[in-house]
Amino acid sequence: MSGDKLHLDHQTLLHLLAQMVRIRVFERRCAEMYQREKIRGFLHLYDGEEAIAVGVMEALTPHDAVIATYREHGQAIARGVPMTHLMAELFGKVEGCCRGRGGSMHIFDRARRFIGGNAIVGGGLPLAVGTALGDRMQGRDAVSACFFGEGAVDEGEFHESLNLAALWRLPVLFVCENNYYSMGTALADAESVTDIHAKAAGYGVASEAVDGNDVVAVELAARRAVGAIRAGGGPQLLECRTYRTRAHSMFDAQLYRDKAEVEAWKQRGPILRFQTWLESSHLVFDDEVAKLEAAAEEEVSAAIAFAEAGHFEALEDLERFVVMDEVPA
Amino acid sequence: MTVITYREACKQALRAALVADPRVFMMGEDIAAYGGCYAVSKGLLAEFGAERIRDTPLSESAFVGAGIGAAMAGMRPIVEIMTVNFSLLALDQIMNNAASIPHMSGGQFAVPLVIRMATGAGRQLAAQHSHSLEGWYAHIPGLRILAPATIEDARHMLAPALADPNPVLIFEHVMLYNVEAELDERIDAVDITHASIRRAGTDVTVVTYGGSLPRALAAADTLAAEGIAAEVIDLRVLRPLDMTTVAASVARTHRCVIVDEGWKSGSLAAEVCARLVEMVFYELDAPIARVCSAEVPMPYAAHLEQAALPNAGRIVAAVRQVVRPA
Amino acid sequence: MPSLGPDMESARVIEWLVKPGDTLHRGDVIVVVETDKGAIEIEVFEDAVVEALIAPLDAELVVGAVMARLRVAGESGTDARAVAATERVEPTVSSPAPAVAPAPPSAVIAQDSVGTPAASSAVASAGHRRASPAARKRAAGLGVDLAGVSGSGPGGAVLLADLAAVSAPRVKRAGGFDAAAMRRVIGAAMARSKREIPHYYLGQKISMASALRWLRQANESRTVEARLLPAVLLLRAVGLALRRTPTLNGFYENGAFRAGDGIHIGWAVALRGGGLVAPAIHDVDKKSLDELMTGLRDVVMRARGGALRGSELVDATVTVTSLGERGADTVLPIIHPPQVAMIGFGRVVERPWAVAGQVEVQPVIGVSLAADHRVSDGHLGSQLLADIERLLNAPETL
Amino acid sequence: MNEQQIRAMVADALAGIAPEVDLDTAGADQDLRQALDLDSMDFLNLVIALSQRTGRAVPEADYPRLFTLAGMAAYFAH
Repeated sequence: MSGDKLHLDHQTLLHLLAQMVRIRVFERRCAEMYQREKIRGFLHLYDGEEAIAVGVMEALTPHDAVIATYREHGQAIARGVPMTHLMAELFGKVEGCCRGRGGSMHIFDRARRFIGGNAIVGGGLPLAVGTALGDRMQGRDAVSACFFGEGAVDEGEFHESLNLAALWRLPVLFVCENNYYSMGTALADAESVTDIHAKAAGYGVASEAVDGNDVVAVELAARRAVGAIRAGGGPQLLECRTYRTRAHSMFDAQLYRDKAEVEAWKQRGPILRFQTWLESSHLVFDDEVAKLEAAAEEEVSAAIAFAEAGHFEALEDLERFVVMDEVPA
Repeated sequence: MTVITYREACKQALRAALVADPRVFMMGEDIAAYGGCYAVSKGLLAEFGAERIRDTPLSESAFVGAGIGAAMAGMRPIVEIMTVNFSLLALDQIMNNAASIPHMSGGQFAVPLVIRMATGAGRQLAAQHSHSLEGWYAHIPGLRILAPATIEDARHMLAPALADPNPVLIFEHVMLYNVEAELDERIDAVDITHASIRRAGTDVTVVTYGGSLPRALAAADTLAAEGIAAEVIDLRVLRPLDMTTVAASVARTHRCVIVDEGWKSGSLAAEVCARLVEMVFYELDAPIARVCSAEVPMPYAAHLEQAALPNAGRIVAAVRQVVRPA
Repeated sequence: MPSLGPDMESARVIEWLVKPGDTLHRGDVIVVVETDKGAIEIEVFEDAVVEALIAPLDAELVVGAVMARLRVAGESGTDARAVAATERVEPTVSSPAPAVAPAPPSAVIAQDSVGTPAASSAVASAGHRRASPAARKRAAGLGVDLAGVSGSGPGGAVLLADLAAVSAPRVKRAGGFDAAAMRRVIGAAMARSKREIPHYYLGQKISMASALRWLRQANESRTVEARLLPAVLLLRAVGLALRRTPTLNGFYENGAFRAGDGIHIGWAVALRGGGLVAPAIHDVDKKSLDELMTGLRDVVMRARGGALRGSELVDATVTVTSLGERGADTVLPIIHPPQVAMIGFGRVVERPWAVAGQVEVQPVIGVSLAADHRVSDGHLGSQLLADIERLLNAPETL
Repeated sequence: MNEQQIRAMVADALAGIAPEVDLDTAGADQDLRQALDLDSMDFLNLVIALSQRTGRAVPEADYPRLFTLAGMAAYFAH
């Protein structure tokens, strides 16, 4: 899986599509479960941005660390976090990956080095610098992939972290999911320079802007960047330009953007584009798409059933894990 | 017995930690080439090299966050923040990541990180370098907060702090760095769980910590000459508070004065007071009194700064009022 | 009405985008609702046919209310579903917590791990008298009424030091004591007892020579405040003896005997001016003589001061009356229902007593038992009296 | 201590023990236990109060000397 060459064989292409469809179906059912009050709190869905998580994760190994955002279901699924534990977490059940303590915005999975959804915009960037530092000081060949939205670029942490990572030439892949709106504020209303990848140059960080709705392009760019990082070239920044086609969170009247704009981006959505291309190029057989869609539906339904059947943490354990007894091995 | 400074005790602790565990490294502003704002880390760069003694940019949020990340990746970082006022630039990382991730992740991740910082007033550094905000940090579940006030604690608290799987913040009072005392070499370890009775007495319990301990002990000397036997308790650990020791003392003396360089409103002193009321209300024979800093941003001029701070005279007056009410 | 956020309670229907008979596909927007945050489109999650639109335009609907009825593909018309309410029976309005909680939260949430309030043991007998909490606690322990203590603290507050000089318990009788009402209550209870309880009576004379000698010696080395009264020995002896005859310690209720949950002796206290109360002294068999003296002094003072707690009047599992040094030499008690026994002690009198074939003059007390024949009989009652005698003859074991 | 003084002291002590009794009804040679309906607990508490007010330890054997006001005055005179 390593290297910056992409072998577009039949199975690989189907896999990319299947990963994106799994995320899309998961998110649709999340919306449904939210409206049925099975899921509460804030819920941020990933519709339209699937190509980024799927493409970047393909370029990583299990040794690498992933630091995620609060819109991280797709990042978690693409990283391999089981949907059962993910959905149970959203249901607040003890079978959830964080025993119901994290919820939608704080998904952690130690076994997959998935170090958190982070609901403080920009809060994960310093962490990624730290995991990269720790890995390098211990001689590990590992990259820390840090996802953040373009809103995080407004924060000081973005600039502090790029600087520190570059200063110490740390193995960090900064992945900016630029969906053009930080909640309801358009990029141009928040940043004086809207070409985000250009900001990296100020810190001597190599960067690239890529069509974030093209899963193959994202994967190729991620492989290039990860390859350069592993070669000792220091951090890299990948700006993936995309669009979320759903509301910011569930309770959002979307007063800040036109329906026509949303509709236009939907037509350029990563799944629609990739699937259309595969079909028109005869790269998939007739029933393969239907099969992987059915499989995704089945997987998510099973995850919902798993979450439904789960249990709530005992109240006696309310204060557990506030103070740790030991560092988990 | 050798006489050393508090600063030297801190340095010995750091050196011992760096020798003992290759996972330990330091980072912070001007700790390496400069030798540390308060010269605590002077000489460590030459001994341990730039990989383990790391100067950082003036990016508190980034280097504290990097300490958290490195701790989660298996290292045992010691992060130095020049002074507690600067730590506010990293408050997000300390609160929202270090203190929250273990619980938020359902126990999947621990954050074995030590953050040291200078605190307190007395050096005419005015309002942006002199405050005592450790009480704010003591508010946060998931953190352990230490305030070494003696040479022994300065020398020995670091090792158990590094062994703790949780984030530990160590507050070193700026007025203690030059204090000299004999280091009892028979003591080779201290706990980071208990308060300590620094002087026994029967008439009143004076509860304090950090830079106010020498003032409280001086006050106790004065009071002894008046026939008032004050028991002086050094909290040592500001979170979790060892209220068992404090409450047991107050149950014996029936009176309590709390000395805290923080502001009175919403302070650590307020917390100790509230817990005493919860725990030993029916043992109290007088209202609990507090000696805290005046509620002003710390002023520059020496006479104003001194007027704002707790001192032995104010402690003596408070104790007199509690023990022999007018 | 679907829930779109934790802070959403209701919304107003502003536009239906479908009509009955329309065929819907998953993801279609069918209705627009006006929320606090503006207009939001509601989608369907299944392919379906619209059966009926239930919510009229402009209607304000709480979360969970039925908006429309849909027939999901493959269903017959009779089990059509309501939009966004398919699994709901009772709408709950904006409940951010899970509907199912495994246990009542109070036990855990009301307490944190850092310091729990100390239990209050003080008795509020001093009104609004200024006093330190410690002085209040000690005064309550001594049975001292703070109203009579001059305070040296600020504003005349009573401090611990002020109590060191204070002497005896001082209690004021609570106002509004109604002797006639108490007499009626006693009368009713005793009439019921006589009517319902088949009493049997046993009596015995016991030498108090050993007990009083032991007590005299014990008191010699005690300060006046710490001295014991003979009544404490009687109380303790009864408490220990009842351990071996548990069917005399408890209640007769609903046609059956229920054993007491401990040996809680109601001690009959005569009130000056008439009347009688028998507050409970708890777990007599588990307390030392000193603890019993403290307890006895406490309940006697508070009984006379009208400051008994309600529970003390109903907790007793058995009652003891002692007529004291100025009473008759025998008492035939009436059981206090629903208790099943009562023990009475008369006055200690000097009587000739045969010891090893010789007649001596000894202090003698008459002890009597009234017990409920529905629960026990004279054989058991005799055993209790024998045990009391044995214990009083060996006072060092008390 | 004369009888007047002892009477005042006993009245003060009784205010805390049996506030409803009226000491004026008791003559100097009357047994207070009977005159005021004091039981053994009341009497012990009275002895405690007098002992504390006078600073005298009162052995149990001396109790009979304190049954009357006259006896008390004599007892506490020295």
